[in-house]
Amino acid sequence: MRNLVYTAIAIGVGIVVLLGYFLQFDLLVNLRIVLLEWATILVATALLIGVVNLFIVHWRKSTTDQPNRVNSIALLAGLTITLGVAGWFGPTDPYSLWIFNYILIPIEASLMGILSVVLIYAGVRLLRRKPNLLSIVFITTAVVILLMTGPLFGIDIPGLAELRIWIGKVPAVAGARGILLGVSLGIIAAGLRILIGADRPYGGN
Amino acid sequence: MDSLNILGLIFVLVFFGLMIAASVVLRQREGRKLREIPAFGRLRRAIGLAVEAGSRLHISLGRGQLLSPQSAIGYVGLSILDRIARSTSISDRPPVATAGEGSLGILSQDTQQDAAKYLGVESDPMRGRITGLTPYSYAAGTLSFIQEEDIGANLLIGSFGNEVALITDAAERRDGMTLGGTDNLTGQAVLFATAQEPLIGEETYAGGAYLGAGPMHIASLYAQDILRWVLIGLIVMGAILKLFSVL
Amino acid sequence: MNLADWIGAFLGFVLTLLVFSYLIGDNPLFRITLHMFIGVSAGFAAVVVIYNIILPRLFVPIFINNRSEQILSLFPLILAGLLFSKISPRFAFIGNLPMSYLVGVSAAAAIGGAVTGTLIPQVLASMNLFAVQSNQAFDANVGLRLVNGIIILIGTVATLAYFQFGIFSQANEKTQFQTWIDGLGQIGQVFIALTFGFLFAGILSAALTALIGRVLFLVDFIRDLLGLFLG
Amino acid sequence: MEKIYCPSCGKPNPIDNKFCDFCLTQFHPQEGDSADSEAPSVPGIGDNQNGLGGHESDSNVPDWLSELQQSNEMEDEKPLDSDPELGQPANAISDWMTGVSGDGEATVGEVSPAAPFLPDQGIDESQDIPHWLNDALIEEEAQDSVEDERPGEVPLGGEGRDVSQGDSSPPKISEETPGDRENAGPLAGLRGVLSAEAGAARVRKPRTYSAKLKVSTSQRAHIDLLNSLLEDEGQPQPLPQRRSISQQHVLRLGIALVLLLAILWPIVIASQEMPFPDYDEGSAEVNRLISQLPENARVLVGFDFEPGLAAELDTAAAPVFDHLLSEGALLTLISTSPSGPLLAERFIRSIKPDQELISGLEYVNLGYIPGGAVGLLSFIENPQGTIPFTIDGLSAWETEGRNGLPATTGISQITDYSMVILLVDDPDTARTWIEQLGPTITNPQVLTSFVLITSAQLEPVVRPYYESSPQPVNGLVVGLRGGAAYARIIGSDEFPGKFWDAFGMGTFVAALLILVGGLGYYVIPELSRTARGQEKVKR
Repeated sequence: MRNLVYTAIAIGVGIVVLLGYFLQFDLLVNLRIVLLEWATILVATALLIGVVNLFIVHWRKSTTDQPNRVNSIALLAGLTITLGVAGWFGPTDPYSLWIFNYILIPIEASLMGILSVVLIYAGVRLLRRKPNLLSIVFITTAVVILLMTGPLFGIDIPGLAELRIWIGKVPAVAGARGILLGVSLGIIAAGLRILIGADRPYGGN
Repeated sequence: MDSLNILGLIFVLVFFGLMIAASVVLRQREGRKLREIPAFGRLRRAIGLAVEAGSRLHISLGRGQLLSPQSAIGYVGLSILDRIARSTSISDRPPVATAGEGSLGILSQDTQQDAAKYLGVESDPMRGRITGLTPYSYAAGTLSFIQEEDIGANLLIGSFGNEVALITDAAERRDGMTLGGTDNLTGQAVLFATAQEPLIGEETYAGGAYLGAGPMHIASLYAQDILRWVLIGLIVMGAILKLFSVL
Repeated sequence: MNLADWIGAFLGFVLTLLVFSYLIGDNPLFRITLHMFIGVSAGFAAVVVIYNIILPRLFVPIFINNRSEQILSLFPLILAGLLFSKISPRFAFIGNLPMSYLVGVSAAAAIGGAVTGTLIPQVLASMNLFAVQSNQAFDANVGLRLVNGIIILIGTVATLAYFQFGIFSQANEKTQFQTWIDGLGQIGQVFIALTFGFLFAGILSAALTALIGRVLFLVDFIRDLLGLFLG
Repeated sequence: MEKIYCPSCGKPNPIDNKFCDFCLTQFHPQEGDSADSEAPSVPGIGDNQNGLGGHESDSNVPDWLSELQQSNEMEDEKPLDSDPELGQPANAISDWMTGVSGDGEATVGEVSPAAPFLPDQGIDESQDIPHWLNDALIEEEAQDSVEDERPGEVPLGGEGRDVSQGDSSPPKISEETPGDRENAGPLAGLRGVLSAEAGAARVRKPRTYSAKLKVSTSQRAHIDLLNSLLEDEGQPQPLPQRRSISQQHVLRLGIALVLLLAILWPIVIASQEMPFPDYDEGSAEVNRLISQLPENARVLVGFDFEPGLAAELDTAAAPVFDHLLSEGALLTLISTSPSGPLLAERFIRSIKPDQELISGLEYVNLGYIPGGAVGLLSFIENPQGTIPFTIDGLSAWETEGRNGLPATTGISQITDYSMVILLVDDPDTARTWIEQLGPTITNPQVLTSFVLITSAQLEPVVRPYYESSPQPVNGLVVGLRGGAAYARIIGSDEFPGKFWDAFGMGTFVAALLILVGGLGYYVIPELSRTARGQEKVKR
């Protein structure tokens, strides 16, 4: 019974918001705006719950005697210090920015840096893992674009720069557009499955 | 713009109608065969292997914002999680899910709970984890999660950007199988090169149908197939009309 | 640089090296750094959300004089309150109500966003490639634009066709139509590979830029340090 | 009506269904009784065939064996059977245990004289055997063909002949008996008398004799191999431990070293040898638009990228903002990602280290718009209503009776801004901004221009918008390249030359690594493989 109520709520609210997207009746549009506003607040609340969840999980880990507890302690330290400093002084205060500049940025940027090695490694192994036409096209395009993105010591290989621009303007656009259209078909299907009540991830099963 | 909105609404309604019709037809007779997507075949085997080897299955739901189109892929991930949780919970190592967004994390826990209820077993809230709340911290969290837990296969079905490469790399270092699909273009490009079993674009949304998450998933595939050709027709017709400056 | 900057720069220096150590191999220090990073970023996300949404949108309206707004602002407050029950597994079911609400809205938002944000604009864009007359003024080379337009059109259609799931067959024999679709799909795959290749190169150069940024930081720090000690 | 229950989803289906109506699982003729039919039958090698081939979806043996095959990186893409059910893994272990017993009996089966299915065994086996096992077999065959000459030994795949010999052994025995003479009891001295104990002894003998004879080396090899595999599968054990130094590890390390050295070189020697890119249309357009801005123009700047990409976007945007601020623009900062506001604050404070911009006066940070596309749309439709306060909690806008902050004076709707600049790294975010803002920007009455500063990866996503007409995007600075082009146009020193040098070197080496490394990594093992193949043929 309770599940029926949840499903009904999901479907009802969903249909109102969906119609609000397409039909420009004031009542419907305003209703949509209000419902979305509340949803926005709920999403923000969910983020806070996520933080609490993160805290609880790692608090448990750090209090139980297990090898990875030091990681959890590091996480808790980072979390509480940031919450304390940024929460107390405000997120754009110099103290908060100090943490942001000297802890968050270096780590995240370095991770992004590592990504370059990971990607080259993947590129090197692609042909071995999947020796087919697609891999060859993929690798060739990637290499050409990469070469033409940098200055290439001022060497000008005739036609290559134009080729780069053309690929970006024509075939790449075509592929991207096809993928995007396909994806949006998938999105509509997934959304409708929820509005029909076929998928009920909110504990409605 | 209004007329376009009406067109959009009609498109959605037709989609809806086709899904319902297809699901009704499917109940009466065997539907059209679906093309083979090797990645899903391998996934089914990987699930079997993971259960036998007593290692965990990890489903990564990504970090798609719930109030944007990125949420849809999250829901696909959730229905796959549900499907797998129901079929592998009997083994001693039920699947674990990680999410990079608060509400997705909550939903993954709910899904696991439902599955546990369905199987009449005790559900463990630790099986739906939030490993980070920004894209890179999520990747970082999932990376170390894969390293710490004993993961047999990783299903990355959700919204990921280029940071997903860190996750696939970590999985590879642990000799775990990775199947990945996302809605994000850059994420797809990265997965194409780094994942063992990449899924391209719309294929990811078909996961539910290919893993038997219910008739409506298959029905929606048929609807997609029909409307795909409607779209193609529209584009070509429109192009011709534009060319002769009728539109 | 003042002392705080020096300490910060040193911290950044160490953290960068710790993350780079992952290139040599996975190690405990790297993991500790990662976890600290997760904590810090979660902390910032939480604070920004509190400052930007929770306070101004959830609590401030309650203290507004306007009675109707006060009443209206109670709904999200109640929903958010219910949602917090998700923290405890035992009372989690209470939170199903706001979650079902959220899922309903988000599904609709996804559909609406996909149709108005992608489907319609992308279809129109594909059509507009052939609106030659309308903007001849923009470029003289109409022929080239048409050729490019046709390539984009074929690529888009082929890519879409590649995703076709159902198989058209009679008694396990592929129909003519299916053979066509397969052929089109092959072309589509090539376009997809091209697109991914282009994107991949872009991502790689972005990642390289990040790497260069870090290396520059390391080198500059060492230079500053040497300058400090050697004058 | 009779129903058949789906092994995958457990739902009832009409008996004549080929597929499950609910989960599309394919039904098999022996679905119902597969369990009973499997257990009692003596599978022998007959089942191992399935095990090796992996075509029979009812048996779980194929899955794990062919999985083993797949875990091998050099496997070729084999078509998959479209229907191993998800439900199976749940009872996989039990099924698979019958596999074990099957193999156990298989060895017995070979030994026992009566094994009717054996004769055609050899052929089938070699058909379904995966490569990794096949190689072993080729060697075995070579070995056995030599062993053939030796009496008493049995060639591989000739189990049929084994058996026939096994069957013919009792007659042999009977041939010997006439040679015996009774030497005890009342019939002493007579030939051809059937003697109970001697006969019994002789009857017993052939069994042990045949048992010794039957198992050929190749069979033994198979048995051992299968048993060892089954034992491995048997114990639920952690996934295979990583080798401390693997080939992959070395490759990774090598790439990292080469890349780091390539980047370090130009940074350390700091020789500005890479030329800045000449004319870039998108950047030139941005430059033109900024130059045409009125005095104290209000500019909305969206910071929608992850801190990880700060290096790229900060560097690309630096010359643009250098130009923008020299025109005396007043900035409103906004973001749709939680880290955006801090990135914005950080950037604004670092852009002019000597004289920091004053918050509220020269710029205002509105913080973060939640709710992704939805939130952004509502901000574009109604900025004041969506974000009433700055991130510092001040009321951001000018309303009747209260004047707002100087940076936002005169702004009541999005079109009051002279320009909107978006720094973005994510294709979806970029598209969301463009799609939501597009209709406003393309409106002929609106004078607001929309400019993108994007990460390099977004080019194919955003360029079509810039190329199309009417233009929803009026200017485009793409990645480091675009930034460098802009710096060249305005002759700004905001763009570090050594950064550009390192970038040039980095991209070149990366491309080279992928090309050369990829080819090498593909070709070398191929060559060694063919070499191995030739050796085998020789032997």
